[in-house]
Amino acid sequence: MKVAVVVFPGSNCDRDAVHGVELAGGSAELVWHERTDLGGADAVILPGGFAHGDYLRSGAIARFSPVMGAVRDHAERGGLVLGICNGFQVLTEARLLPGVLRRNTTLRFEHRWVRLSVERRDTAFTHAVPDGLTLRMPIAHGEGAYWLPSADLDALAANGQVLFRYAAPEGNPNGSERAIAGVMNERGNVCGLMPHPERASEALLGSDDGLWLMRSLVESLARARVAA
Amino acid sequence: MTDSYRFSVSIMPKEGILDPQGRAVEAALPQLDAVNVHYVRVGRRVDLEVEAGSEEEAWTMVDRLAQELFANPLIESWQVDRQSVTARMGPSEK
Amino acid sequence: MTDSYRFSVSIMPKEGILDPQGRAVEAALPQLDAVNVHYVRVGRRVDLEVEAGSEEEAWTMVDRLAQELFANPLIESWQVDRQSVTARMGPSEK
Amino acid sequence: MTLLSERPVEAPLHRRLGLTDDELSAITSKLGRAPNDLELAMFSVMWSEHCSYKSSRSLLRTLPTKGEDVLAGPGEQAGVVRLGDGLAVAFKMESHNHPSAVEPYQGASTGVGGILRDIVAMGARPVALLDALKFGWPDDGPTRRLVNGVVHGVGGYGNCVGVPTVGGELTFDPTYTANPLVNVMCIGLLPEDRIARASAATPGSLAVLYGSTTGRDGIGGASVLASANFDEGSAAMRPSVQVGDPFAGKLLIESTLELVERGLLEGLQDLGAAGLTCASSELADRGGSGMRIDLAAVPRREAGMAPFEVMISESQERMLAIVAPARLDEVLEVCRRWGLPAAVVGVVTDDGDLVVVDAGQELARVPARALASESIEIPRLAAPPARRRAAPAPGDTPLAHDGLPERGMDPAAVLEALLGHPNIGSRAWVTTQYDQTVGADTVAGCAMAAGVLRVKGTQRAIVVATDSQPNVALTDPALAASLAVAESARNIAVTGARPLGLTNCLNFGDPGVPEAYWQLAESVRGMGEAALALNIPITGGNVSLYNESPLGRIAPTAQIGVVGVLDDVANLVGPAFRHEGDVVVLLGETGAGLVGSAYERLAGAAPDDRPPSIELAREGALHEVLRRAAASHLLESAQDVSGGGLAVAIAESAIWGSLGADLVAQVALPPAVVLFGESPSRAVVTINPSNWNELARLASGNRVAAKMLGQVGGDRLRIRLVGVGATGAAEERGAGVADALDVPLADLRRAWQQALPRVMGEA
Ligand SMILES: Nc1ncnc2c1ncn2[C@@H]1O[C@H](COP(=O)(O)OP(=O)(O)O)[C@@H](O)[C@H]1O
Ligand SMILES: [Mg+2]
Repeated sequence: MKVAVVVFPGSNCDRDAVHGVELAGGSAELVWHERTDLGGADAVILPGGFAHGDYLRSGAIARFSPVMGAVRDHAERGGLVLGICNGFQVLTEARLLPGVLRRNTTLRFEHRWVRLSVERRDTAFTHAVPDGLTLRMPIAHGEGAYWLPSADLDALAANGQVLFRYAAPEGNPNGSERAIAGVMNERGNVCGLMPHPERASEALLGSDDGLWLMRSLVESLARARVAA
Repeated sequence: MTDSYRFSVSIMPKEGILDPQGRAVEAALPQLDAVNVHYVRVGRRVDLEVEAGSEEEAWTMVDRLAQELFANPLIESWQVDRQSVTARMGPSEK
Repeated sequence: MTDSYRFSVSIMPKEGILDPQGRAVEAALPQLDAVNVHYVRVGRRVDLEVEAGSEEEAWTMVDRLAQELFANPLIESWQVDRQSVTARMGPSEK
Repeated sequence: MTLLSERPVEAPLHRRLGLTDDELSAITSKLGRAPNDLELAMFSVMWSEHCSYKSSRSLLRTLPTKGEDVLAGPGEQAGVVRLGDGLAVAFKMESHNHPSAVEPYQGASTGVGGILRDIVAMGARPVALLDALKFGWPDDGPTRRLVNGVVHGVGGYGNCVGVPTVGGELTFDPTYTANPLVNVMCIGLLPEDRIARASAATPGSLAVLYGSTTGRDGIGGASVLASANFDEGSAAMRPSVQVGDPFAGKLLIESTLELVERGLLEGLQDLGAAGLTCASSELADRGGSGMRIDLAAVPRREAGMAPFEVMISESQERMLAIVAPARLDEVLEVCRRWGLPAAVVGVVTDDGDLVVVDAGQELARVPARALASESIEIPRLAAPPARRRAAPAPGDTPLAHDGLPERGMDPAAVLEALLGHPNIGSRAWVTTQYDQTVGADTVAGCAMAAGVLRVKGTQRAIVVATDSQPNVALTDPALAASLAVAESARNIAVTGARPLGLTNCLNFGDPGVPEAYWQLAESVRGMGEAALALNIPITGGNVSLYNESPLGRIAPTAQIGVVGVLDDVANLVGPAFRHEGDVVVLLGETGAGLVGSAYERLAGAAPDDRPPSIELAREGALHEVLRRAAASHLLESAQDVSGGGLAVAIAESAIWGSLGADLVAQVALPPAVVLFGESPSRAVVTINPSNWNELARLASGNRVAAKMLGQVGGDRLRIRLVGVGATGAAEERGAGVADALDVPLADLRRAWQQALPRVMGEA
């Protein structure tokens, strides 16, 4: 099983993502954004960072990178796509995920350790998470306030597309609607979240809760292999 | 043969969508004793020049960029204005 | 008794001052096959409404805010435009 | 031409460029003729204080720079020390004070960009940033805008390029009101055997300029800003502001590291102050060669730039690489892939001259060495101020009075006030705006006394800290510099790590003023003595002079940065209390002297009081004990005693661990000194009771005092004072003994957390 980690100019969590996948027992390789294929990878991670500087609007330019065509095809074939932080922003800009990530209501970049409640444990991205565990990991972003018109928010919840919410004691750090920290598409194969599981995959670094998400991804690929 | 057409695109938060930046500005106004200022909205402005065979063609290009790149239609509205090529904004006259 | 005057202030990087945003956008345009687009500059736009006894008074207020609050005269130039009160930017017609 | 039209037309050109008449004649004799305007402009930036260190070089020569693990020392663009496992760390600190005063956001962010490029230019991947910031009291709009702008700017660049900020310092003092200090430190990681050198040794090799295009940014910045008295009022002093482009900066980092890793470069230097003039002349000078620069080849951002503008432009995010002709295509391909403009702008020659040509016409010819290593030095006059307090000699008897001038003060109230002080309270208001964990190596970010980064693929961790003592420096600059070195090193030692090297940023006033120069000279002396005694090589640094404003001169500020290594990250000791029942131990002895302490700021000090003294041998012994104790897993927690004294150190450990303590302190000295004095060479550690004997033996073996203070536990902090000497209310009542300090942890935490939001008017 191989995971492609896309490198946009300005990505800065690409190597961290590879490290996270490897800690979870998977293998990963970096894929430059000008490529039009994913090098035969079974899953894609769009990592954190500031793709193309993110000056205009996070993810606005990255969605036009050549590699995004391959990512879209991969998603349409049902392949797994995980967007972390800036990667989540890119996926929403590319309309592969619903919603918008707006400027934090604090109007500041926020680096904080937060806690995530996992709303569903029966997905490709969360099945390994032990019951009842809330996940502690850091956020580091200036534009992470999840937004959708409230009617759509109801639908999103009803469809079970809300995967993560910011939880007590730290709570909602950026003004996200309904404390949403991560969502997936209707089909359940594309997921994005603002917090950084790859930075919380070792106890030495303060938490290894993020490893549950990396494991879920890697093990999902293994299963798919067996099934195929 | 082509001509240069200059445009400015204004991208503003849609009506009815909360604008924290505008709020922050309003909150700062009293310190500058500017008490009679309201409805502050903060957005972006993008100036650019398009080489095109016709003004029509230039407009099409700008509209596409505004819609696909400069603005996120979910939360932002935009407006394109044609400018005279000479009117690149220099230091303010004020 | 006072009236409402509506303005929009455009704040753009001064000529000669590096505009990283404009550069990043320009560098990305080929990916949107918008090759004939040049001189991209990215700035801010602030819309606001001023209560004042006269238009004169309103202009004075906006000019002051533009200079002291919205723009950094060292690196930015600005331009104030009067707008009809009705003309609050709604969703784009496009 | 901007620069030339800036000053009154009457003055001769060289003066308008900031050169003295003596300097002009020195230039003339070096050239054997009168320089032309372009040459004069090049000399003016290269001979500015900023680039030539003409006032400070003679002082810096006295510093201890050797060490068996030093791979690159002063003179290189950053120090490099051996880390182990074939790896090395490159590190350096630099100031961006004046640009930050003019435009806080851009000034701070280009400051970060600049120090990052110094590290990258050594071939190292930047892995951590620290920012040491000094402002006036932030209770007015302008200062708050300054604080917000600078913090936003530091984060804006560091967050975007993906280098974690893991430490720094934040100090508010009136002397910085019109002249804030922005000192940024960067640490990079590289293989020992792959250090990039800033030298052009092979005639025929090509000079490739890559990164951003060249515009008029910062024209006159280096010469005018860095070598003229800074004065808000005079627009003439203002540079055309340099604007940072962190995105381009990130591309520059990645492309440069690829070029170095693939061995495509012979030499490399970043473009900073004095731009192309500095990079080309220094590369040639170090390589004992010459260089011929063709202006027409320089990629521009603006039309109509004068030759001198191209030569001294400080446009950011640029590098000058020396490339063998055979490797050129590969180099250009790498730059293209990373989307960076690149062009061959020159060729290395063997005549020792830096030659500037434009369209085939020779515009300037100057010996590279005359611009660089052989730039002038200025002997300066040093004179101590008329009145100043002296530090007590080591072992001097403590002063009689209790150092608590005003009455009715309860120790708990003093502690709350100190924890709520903007110079001591929680830094979260700042540090939550910095990405501290990108890179997935941050073991400890901006929270403990030092930042800690594990090194992937090894057991080791890099440990970094920065400190300064401006308040003591107002009284005794030499002592203050020694104290700052000691505190930084102590911040390293409490984690269990050993120091590898020291960098620094010397922020002072006009060296032409004897008292200001004395402050500089004394600080260098104090820093050198401490570094020598603690055996820490000084591998580099930066000098920022003319930190003055119409409001006066800043407090002498020697900002010290120390990098250390923890050979086994498993031995890392943190500052937070960990278990109920652990024993709290004070290592080291409390000394007299409240001058320069946070407590003095709050309560004032007696007229005959002084700063605490330092005995460097004792400081070193303490560090040895801390390291040994950590290595043999004796310590549950360790925290250095610094700002706010013993009570604050204990309170912080309690707050971070959410555990109180019940303690007893012997007061042989005045209670205020015991609780809040900032005498050095002390640490508060907690241990499992069963480890007491071993710790005590270790301490006494190194002649370090070890006193049991009590136990960890509960939700209150309680410190009973036994022995003679009462303060405040107790003394009012005529009690012989001071009131106990007794306060709920919750109250302390609230005060500590609110310190910055309150002073910034956000709470
Ligand atoms: N401007 C800053 N940026 C980042 N970290 C900072 C800054 N100021 C202080 N810190 C961090 O906050 C903590 C407390 O700072 P300080 O009181 O100076 O600690 P110490 O007294 O142990 O040196 C340290 O971890 C320090 O690195
Ligand atoms: Mg400190």
